[in-house]
Amino acid sequence: MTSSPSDPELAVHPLQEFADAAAEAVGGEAEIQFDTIKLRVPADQWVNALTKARDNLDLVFFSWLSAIDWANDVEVGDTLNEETEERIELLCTVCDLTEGRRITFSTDLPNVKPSVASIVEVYVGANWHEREAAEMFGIEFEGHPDPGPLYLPESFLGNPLKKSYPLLSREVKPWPGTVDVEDMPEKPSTENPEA
Amino acid sequence: MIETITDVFSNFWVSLAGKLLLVATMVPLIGMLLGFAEMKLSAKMQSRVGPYFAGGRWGWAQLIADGVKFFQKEDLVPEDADSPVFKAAPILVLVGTVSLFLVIPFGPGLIFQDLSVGIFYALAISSVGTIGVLMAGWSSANKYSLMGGLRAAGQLIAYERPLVLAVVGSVIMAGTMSMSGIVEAQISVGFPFVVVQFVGFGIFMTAALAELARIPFDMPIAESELVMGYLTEYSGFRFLFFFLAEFANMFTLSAIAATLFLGGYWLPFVPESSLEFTGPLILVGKVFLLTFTMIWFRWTFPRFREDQLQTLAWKVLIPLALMNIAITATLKVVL
Amino acid sequence: MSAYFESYLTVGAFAALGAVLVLGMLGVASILRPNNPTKAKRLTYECGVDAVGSGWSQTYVRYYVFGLLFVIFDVEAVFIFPWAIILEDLGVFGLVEMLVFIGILVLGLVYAIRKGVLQWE
Amino acid sequence: MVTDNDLTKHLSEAQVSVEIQTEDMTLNIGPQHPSTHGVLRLVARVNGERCFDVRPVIGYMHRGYEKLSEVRTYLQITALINRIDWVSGYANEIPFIVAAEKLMDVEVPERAQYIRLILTEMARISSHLIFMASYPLELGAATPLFFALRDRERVLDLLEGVTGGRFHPNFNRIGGVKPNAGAGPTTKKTPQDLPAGFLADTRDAMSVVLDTCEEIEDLVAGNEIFRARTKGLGVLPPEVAAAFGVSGPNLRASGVNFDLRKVEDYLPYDKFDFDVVVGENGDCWDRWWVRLQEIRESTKIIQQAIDGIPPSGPLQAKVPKLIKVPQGETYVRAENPKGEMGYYLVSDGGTGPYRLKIRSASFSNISILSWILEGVLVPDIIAIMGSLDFVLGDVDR
Repeated sequence: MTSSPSDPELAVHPLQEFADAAAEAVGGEAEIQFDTIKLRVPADQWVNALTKARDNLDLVFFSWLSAIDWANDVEVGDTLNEETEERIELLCTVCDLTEGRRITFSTDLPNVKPSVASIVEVYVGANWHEREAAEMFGIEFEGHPDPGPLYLPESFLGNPLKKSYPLLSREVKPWPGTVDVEDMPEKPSTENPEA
Repeated sequence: MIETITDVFSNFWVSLAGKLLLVATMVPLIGMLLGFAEMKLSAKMQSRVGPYFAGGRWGWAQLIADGVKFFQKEDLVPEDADSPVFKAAPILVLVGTVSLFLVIPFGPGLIFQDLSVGIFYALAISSVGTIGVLMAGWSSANKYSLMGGLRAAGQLIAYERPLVLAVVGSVIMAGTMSMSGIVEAQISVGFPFVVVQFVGFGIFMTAALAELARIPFDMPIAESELVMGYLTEYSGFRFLFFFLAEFANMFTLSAIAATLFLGGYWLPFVPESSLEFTGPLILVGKVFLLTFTMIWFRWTFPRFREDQLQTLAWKVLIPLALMNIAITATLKVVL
Repeated sequence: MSAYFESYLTVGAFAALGAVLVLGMLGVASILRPNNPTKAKRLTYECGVDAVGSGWSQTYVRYYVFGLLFVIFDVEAVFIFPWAIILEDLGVFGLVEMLVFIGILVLGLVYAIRKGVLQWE
Repeated sequence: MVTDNDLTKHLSEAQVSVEIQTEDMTLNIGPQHPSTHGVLRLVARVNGERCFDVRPVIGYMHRGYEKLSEVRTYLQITALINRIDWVSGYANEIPFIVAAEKLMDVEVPERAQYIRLILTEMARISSHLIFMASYPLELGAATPLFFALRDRERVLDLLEGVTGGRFHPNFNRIGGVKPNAGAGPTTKKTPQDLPAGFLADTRDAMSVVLDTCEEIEDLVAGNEIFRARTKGLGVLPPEVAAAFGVSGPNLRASGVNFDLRKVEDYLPYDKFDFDVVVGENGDCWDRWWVRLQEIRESTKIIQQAIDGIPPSGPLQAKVPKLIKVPQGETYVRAENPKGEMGYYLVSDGGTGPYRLKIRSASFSNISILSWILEGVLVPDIIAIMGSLDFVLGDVDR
């Protein structure tokens, strides 16, 4: 499809053409980063854009759907280098099954109570991916035929993949993996557990 | 001295006690031997070694060790189970197995009891075990067991007809239902019935495999679907009895097939006077040949589906068996 | 004691032996084995989760039509065996009679197949 | 006359097909079940042997790799992602490493690329051999298991000889391959090369694998029962497969000629001559057959790679000592043995990703279960499920 990343001029060219054509057919703005076409569409156009992608662009293969939590205040991991607009970015990649062209659709949702129409009607495979995104990011997918947690137990609280969600084991034992070498049994313990 | 022994054994009760003792040793022994044969043969077929360490050489003591292990296993009955039925199921299975030994002729006169309706009895008794299996499946209060038990019953419906009808050809040729009578008939015509009854023999062996619930007909157990079918809830010695019965049944059904179709204890060109001594060996040799085939099938074939077995039985085996009867009868009358 | 009675006594004794074998071995095992049933051990196995509903569930025996046919064919076997033994004495008459009988059975089987009864629905 | 006839026909038929009303039975297949390949749970509503509603329940093995990746460095993440699809651990590393290399604009030396490619194809062979082993077992045939595993062992031994790991090689580094042991702050890191005799051994192993394929074909494909159990069963039409995101051999079995090795450039597959194996009907038989043929195609690729590998050369591109990936986003996908495996890597310039979305093949492949298992018999549940060839680690991540 493309050549190696060392000659970006050549690599970008056919992709750019396809990205422009897609942006025209679907609406929204296309952007190419490292061989990946990202097509930003407004949240209210989400279902519409994907329907057009399937019907007009022949992108019939549903690859995946997930989200990114853009947050400035981060519980775990590194913070972003620069301030960003806090939001949930919903991503969905669809491809065709002939030349391997793929587009990652992207839409921005508000950070609190994100909600978007479900695309299960368009790509039936989105069912599980949307359930996963729902429980991991707290996104509500309107019109989802079978809502409910996919991985997590029913009683689980919180949305684990949000940046504000602490990694509980890390709270107990901070990273980077300070190795706790326990005292050898012969050596008397320095502190009395009873105390 | 010899006369006294004969006298003592001519007493009905003494001879009965002797027979019971003999069978009581034979059943576990055969179970162990065939179990070991299955282990070693399957290992050979799968380029493995099989049991190796127990007993020092070839792992010959493996099954004894397994038996001792089973002696120490806890005997669990599920809480929801129908306890009396659950406990009685292995008994019924083994009753069917032991009773089958009754009519197998090991040599001229070497038969536990030469019933005049021998083959009829054998066919009837051989389905008793299935009732035990159905009881085991139903009483376990387990969904897998229930399905396994029902499959076993469904299987009985499928194979029982072909099994019975396949035998009729031999009965027509022999003109008797006595098992030793059938062997004698083969001696008198000078060839084993399989020469003309090959269709009946094929049907009988297929149906016998289904009766034994061995691959390709092991749907009642079907580990990959029903976990362990009707055996799922069984543990310890009760579990072992089902296996003992399976191996002993392999022996008895092979022996019946050998008797009906392969000439039983008789082999052409072996002098008839020596059959008293060579007969049992000849029969065991034939049985081993047939059980080897069963083991071979088991490690070669995948499993049928229940509805495929029904189709096979009703649309292929039964019409074939009926045709076989009609042709055999016609030939018998015309010739 | 007549030979007839003796032979069926043997049948009974063999059947009893089967039961005695099981009970005897279980008796021996009961001396050797531990007995410590707990609630968890006695649970019904359902792939590692608590059983949904009761194990005493109803199920639809899909082969019941086969079962009906089975009974019919079973009765037929009872007729065939005595005939098979004395076929030589009966001669052509017996043969034709039985061929007609088998023919009727085959017709019935064909009818059942055509009707679609012999399909595992 | 016609109506009379119709009426009697109708009545008699009604008598035969009278339905006995019974309660449905809810049957749990899994999480502890011999043929759910781990801890998948199917809640099936069955009536007799007919099952008319299946709900897969997953998550018994969810390890939260996407969250964990956010607090790991790139080097540490490869150790995690080895464990996603543990049957082909090596193949999981490639798209992730390539994604990071893409963002860093690193060009991997040719010899390292060839090593990656050979080992990836070996991972494919070992994964497909596992399928060749387990699928007949699910249908009741135990012996093919031993045949297939015996020769998978040879492949794994070779893999172990290079990487030091059988299941979780953790062999790839950004810009090349793993350094030799013993490197530390004072000693210079040198990349680990192929062990002596590896290429010749691999060539032998490939001919053994081809023999095994013959053997398995004789033993399994020639078997009438196996055909009767798989042909026409669990038919998956290509449109449905695409909409569900079913990929890899399962998609190709449905007749779609699509292989990421042909359209993506994550490894130099364009230098090799191999066929994309495509099935006809999309049934269980085709899924089995496509995988068998793919083993053969993989041996073809490996043999060509052995011929074409540069005899020597650098194995590691120049990368900074502390790996920081520049800001950017990319999606790299690869044709893994189970299907499309991809990583959406979002970096903010730190030592670990800001967000890593793992697109695993089995997750999408088994999302089809409730569609494809509707109305089948209980034994066919296992036959169809097994033919999809999933790994629970790949489902739950």
